[in-house]
Amino acid sequence: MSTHITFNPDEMLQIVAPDGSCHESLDPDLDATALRRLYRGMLLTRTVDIRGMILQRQGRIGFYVPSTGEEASQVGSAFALGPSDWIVAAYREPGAAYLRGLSVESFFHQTAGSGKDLLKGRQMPSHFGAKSANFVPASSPVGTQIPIATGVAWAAKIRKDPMVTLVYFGDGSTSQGDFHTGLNFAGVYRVPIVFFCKNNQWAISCPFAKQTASGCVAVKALSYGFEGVRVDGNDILAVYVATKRAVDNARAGEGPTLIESFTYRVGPHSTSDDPRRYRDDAEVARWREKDPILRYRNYLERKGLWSAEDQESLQAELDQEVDDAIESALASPPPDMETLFTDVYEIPTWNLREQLEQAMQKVGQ
Amino acid sequence: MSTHITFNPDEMLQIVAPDGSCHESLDPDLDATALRRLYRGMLLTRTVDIRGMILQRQGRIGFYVPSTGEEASQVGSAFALGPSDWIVAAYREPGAAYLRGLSVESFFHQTAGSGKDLLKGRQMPSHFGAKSANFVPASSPVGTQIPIATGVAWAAKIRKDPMVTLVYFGDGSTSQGDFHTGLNFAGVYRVPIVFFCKNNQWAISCPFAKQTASGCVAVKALSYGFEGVRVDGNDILAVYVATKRAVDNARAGEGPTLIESFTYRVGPHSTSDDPRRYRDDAEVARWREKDPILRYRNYLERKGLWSAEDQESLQAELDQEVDDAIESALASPPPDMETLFTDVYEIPTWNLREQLEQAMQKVGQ
Amino acid sequence: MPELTLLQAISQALWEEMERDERVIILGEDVGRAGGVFVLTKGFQERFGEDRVFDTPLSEGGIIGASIGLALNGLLPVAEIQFVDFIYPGFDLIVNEMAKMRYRTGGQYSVPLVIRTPYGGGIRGGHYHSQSPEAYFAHTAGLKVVIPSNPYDAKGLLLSAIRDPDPVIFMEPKKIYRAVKGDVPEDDYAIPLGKAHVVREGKDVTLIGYGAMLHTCVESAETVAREGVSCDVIDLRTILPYDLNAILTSVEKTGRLIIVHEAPRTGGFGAEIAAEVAERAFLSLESPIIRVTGYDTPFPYALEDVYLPDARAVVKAIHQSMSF
Amino acid sequence: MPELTLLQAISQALWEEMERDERVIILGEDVGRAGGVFVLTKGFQERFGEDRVFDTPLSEGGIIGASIGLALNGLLPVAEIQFVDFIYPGFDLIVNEMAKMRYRTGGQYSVPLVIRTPYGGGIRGGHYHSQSPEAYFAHTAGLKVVIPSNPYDAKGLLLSAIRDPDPVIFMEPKKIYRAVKGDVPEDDYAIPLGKAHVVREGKDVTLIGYGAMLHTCVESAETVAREGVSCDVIDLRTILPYDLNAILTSVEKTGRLIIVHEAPRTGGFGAEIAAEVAERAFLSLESPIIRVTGYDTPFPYALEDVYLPDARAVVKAIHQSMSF
Ligand SMILES: Cc1ncc(C[n+]2csc(CCOP(=O)(O)OP(=O)(O)O)c2C)c(N)n1
Ligand SMILES: Cc1ncc(C[n+]2csc(CCOP(=O)(O)OP(=O)(O)O)c2C)c(N)n1
Ligand SMILES: [Mg+2]
Ligand SMILES: [Mg+2]
Repeated sequence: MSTHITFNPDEMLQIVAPDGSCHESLDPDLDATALRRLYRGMLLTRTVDIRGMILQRQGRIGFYVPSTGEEASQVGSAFALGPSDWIVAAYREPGAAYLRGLSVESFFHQTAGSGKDLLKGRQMPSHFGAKSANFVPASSPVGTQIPIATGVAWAAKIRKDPMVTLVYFGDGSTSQGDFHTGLNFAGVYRVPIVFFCKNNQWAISCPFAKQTASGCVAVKALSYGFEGVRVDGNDILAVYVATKRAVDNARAGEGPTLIESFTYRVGPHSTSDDPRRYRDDAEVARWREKDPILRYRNYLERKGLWSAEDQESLQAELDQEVDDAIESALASPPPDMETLFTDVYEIPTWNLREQLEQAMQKVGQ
Repeated sequence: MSTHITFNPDEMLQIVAPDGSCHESLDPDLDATALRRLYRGMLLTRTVDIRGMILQRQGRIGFYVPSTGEEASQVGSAFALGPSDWIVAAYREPGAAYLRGLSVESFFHQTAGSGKDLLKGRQMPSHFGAKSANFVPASSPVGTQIPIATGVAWAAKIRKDPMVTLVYFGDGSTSQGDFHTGLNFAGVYRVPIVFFCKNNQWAISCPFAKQTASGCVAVKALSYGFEGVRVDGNDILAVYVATKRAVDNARAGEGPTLIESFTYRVGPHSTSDDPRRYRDDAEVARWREKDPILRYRNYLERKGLWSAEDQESLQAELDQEVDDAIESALASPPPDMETLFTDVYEIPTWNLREQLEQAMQKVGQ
Repeated sequence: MPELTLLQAISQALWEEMERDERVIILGEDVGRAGGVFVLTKGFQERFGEDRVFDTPLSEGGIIGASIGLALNGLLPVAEIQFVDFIYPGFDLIVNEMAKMRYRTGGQYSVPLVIRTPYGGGIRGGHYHSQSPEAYFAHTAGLKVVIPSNPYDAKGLLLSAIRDPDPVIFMEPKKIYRAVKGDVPEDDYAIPLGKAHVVREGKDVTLIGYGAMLHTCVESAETVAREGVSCDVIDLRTILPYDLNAILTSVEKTGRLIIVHEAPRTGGFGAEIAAEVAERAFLSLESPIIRVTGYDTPFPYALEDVYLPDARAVVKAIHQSMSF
Repeated sequence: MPELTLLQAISQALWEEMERDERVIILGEDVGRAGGVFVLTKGFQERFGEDRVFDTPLSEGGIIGASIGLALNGLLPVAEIQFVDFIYPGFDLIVNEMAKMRYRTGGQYSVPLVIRTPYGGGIRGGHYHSQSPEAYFAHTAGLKVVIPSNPYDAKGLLLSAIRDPDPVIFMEPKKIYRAVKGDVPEDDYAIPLGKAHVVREGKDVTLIGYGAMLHTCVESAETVAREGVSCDVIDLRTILPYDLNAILTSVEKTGRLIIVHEAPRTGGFGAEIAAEVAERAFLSLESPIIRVTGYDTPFPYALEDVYLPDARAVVKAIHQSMSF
């Protein structure tokens, strides 16, 4: 009388083993330029992370969200998209944004809340995005991006625009009602979307096992009538292949896919968090060993596509890029006071015009 | 690489076939008193329904929600509970309420919004309930009762009280975020609850196939790590058996169950609705033939437990009971004006005391 | 010029705008096949097809969330929430996303979305089919809130709302959906958002109302006119941004102000108007501003008539104001 | 008597009440193992166990929904919403269920639930870690809304809130969690809900504040005292039901009123106070009531200091009021 559904959450797609060896039949056979671009994307993300954490500790920026350990999930998935596709993101996917053309300089202007920030200094650090990159800026409330992304994808279907939408969210966010409504609508209207869950196994201090009793995220796709896929989130090729298939399916009119990228949040939740209050260092250490960048470097080296010199010169280049970006952003003055009152509406209403005047007087005093 | 889960939504528990023949090995072997009580519960519900619809058309009550065709789902499930167990309901389970001791008279006082209504005339008709019956009165927003019921059950677990909670909701309500959060919390804390979905295949004008792409409701239990069960909702014994098992499991500490009772809303959504605007009469006719009361009567007759005379005398008794209830309710004066201002808080605040005075003046004028 | 009900005028505005602009789509519970629980979108799905008129699953969060995305990506959704009492599952998406999208993205993205929703009492709908929560939305920067009181305005305001580049909550006084009729031109006209309408001129007292209560104000003005008291009656039409100027102009003339709304008194939008007028027209006021409102209780069922402000209550307030 | 921070006082009240009454339980995101993102419930789970202190899944709707059920069935839950900015997924459950349960069940059921939640600006948290939405709750019949400004009150008010038979939203000004210290008795004392506190007496102007802004009011009063202007400073403490009597008493004395809050001006709770006072103390007012508030924008990040009302702005308002 029961549903008797069996599901093995331990099964997941892996293409590159931790030692860099590759499951040949699954290798997507990307060309060398593409393969190097993936590596650069991950290393840039890590490089920014390291500097971001330091800057915050030095008090030079107010807040930072690291994504160390999750680079493959971000970069591999974003790489599966075409330039007209949209990303609707959370706050922990800077690697996806860089890959789509958000410059590190722009990232740091956002971080600094500078006058050159595309978001006009209105959001906390790590809530980046750029329309030019088809990357909708993140907000803080977790999960809201999910039904919104469903709407974005639905609009494409209605307008017969071949674009695909990819939305990122965390394992914790799957507990929100918005996850449910967003996926349910997507299933009903079969919209061209990829739901990409970065299951990094923690939502601040809440481990995945206490987040839901389902054992995994992918199984939840069944509730909405489409496919759920689980991939090794530390294997960039697996992430890429799974996402590519989902994107192709979406574009072909076959509807949504839920991808669970199984990975680990190696760092703290944010610079405001001290994870030693709630989790074992040993667990973290085990996952540090599964570093997605190292694994992929092994793969490239085995293929003869990467050397110690390549590494050194790329790292130097990225360091320079990041240094320059930081310097520019931290030296920039904050946004003009007027910006406090613009963009509430396209045309400021009378109360905002009045309040701008008051604010000018207040500051002028 | 996919989840590859197979699930056959057509499989569901049935014990009594439409002709009244019984799957012997599954028969719960209830005694004659119990079996008759089930029949009485269904017939009472139907009898009230017929009168309720007429009263509304006559303009003697303002609104009515019929549950014709869904009597087995209501009565069979409620029968599986003990007296200390709680029901948290929607608006379409009067049969469950009667079975737990809500009198038809009390039901009609609520319908009429009379001064004798337990809810003090504060809610629309068909939003009944009584603490004495451990039946939490319904509100209109669909789905809110689900996480609330999870909390009720969770409290029992925390207080080590053996009570079980059963919560009713419709297929449409499964689309709300509250469904998701309520079931997810229940799975995480393994609370003693039965989620009872009356899938009557319509949410006003929305057919189930447009409500969700999952094919059935029971499969959604997988998202929360507990069992989903699908029963023939027009077979009162199947409903009873499935619910009893779920209740027993809950009480034994084995956590929640999601039951999908597959049935059909034979009548309009409410007296405000005209279903011919959106569905086929032929479909309704097909389901009228699957009448749960008739099927069960066939079963009882085959068992030698029911006769034409039994039917006649029971119907007469119920007609009388309903007539008396209606007469009493419609003759009762409305609640006192003071009741407009009480129960907002246990002790009225200054503004409410003031406003009561104003209202007295207004009416006194 | 044909005479239409409020409901028909709204329906006509929607229909015409869908004819004119294919980016306009409609979504909501029961709006398609069934034509809406108030039969306001009857025939729309037949005319505009299933890819412009969508029956949605039963989820206001889903409707509003998806509508934000639809609006971000090139469409002009008009989402229906069946009763405003059921809008709250989408409240987070309204307050934290819809209202802030333009601001928080530095003006890169906007949400040209209209949420239409019946509100208010008078149909014996109890707590959950009678609420008037305009004050929640009016306290939310980034939103516009519109409430028509008659067919002519309803059409013109709805057309403005759909064409507005920012999100609009369009609240429809369902009590008068069919009760109020008026001439509605068949052509395209827009009534600017943010502008009140002085529906009756007088010199003694200013009455402010909107939605169904506007008619209560007019009725009251007519009553006291017989006693020789003349009222300026202002139909606010837009709650956010509201037309403070029109109110101040009137109060500077009359010196007396009464604000009428169905929503509970405490924290209702009447408080904002009263506070602003009391500050800015301090020296013009000849008597205290009076608010005639719903009580601070959930909306009742059996005692609905006691709850709702009526002309008697407004007339009493006028007398009070005049005799201060 | 030990000196505690606001945060410690809240923590202590919770701890003591959990010791005294085993029906009190705590639930919320990160409140257990980690002890809360503000480390307010540190050590609670160790002391009271995993069946009284619960880390929940990431769902405010779930937290609030389940808490209503917990409260219906014999427990006294104290639910934490990590930042009030994230409370809206549970808004429907607050407005339609929690607030109306006693009323709509005819008094058969009640919801003795406290939702604790940090609110307000001053920590450079941008739109989503800075909001002050008290006006939404204050417009919701059936709720009580409490905002302490200092450690002593925080403890006494929280104990009252937990013991109150009705639902209470307890909003904590996180900007001053650690900045404001004060003596807090170790014993059990309750400060009644609905009573304001006159923290400073004066005769020229009445200042009303709550939460972090109370301190801005005091600072302003001290500043103008040097010029010879004396202020009554009222700490509202409870926003709903608020202590109108205390306000009227003060305004009848001073004739001048300034209300200060962080929330946006339009539709903020200051409007309610201003409207009520302008009506009831009409003849006592010597100058217009002034509201010093946040602007009608989403809460900003880089320009937070421009946004937040400060003593300069309040002093300016005092001058304006005095020179009217
Ligand atoms: C609605 C809401 N509630 C609470 C928070 C506070 N918060 C920020 S991030 C976070 C955890 C998110 O976990 P997950 O979704 O797994 O994403 P991750 O941070 O692991 O990438 C929480 C609780 C929030 N931002 N939004
Ligand atoms: C939150 C909310 N949205 C909309 C409605 C209006 N409404 C009342 S019942 C209903 C359909 C409910 O369908 P289902 O859950 O399947 O229950 P059924 O009526 O079939 O028993 C709708 C849309 C509501 N009551 N609550
Ligand atoms: Mg996570
Ligand atoms: Mg249904």
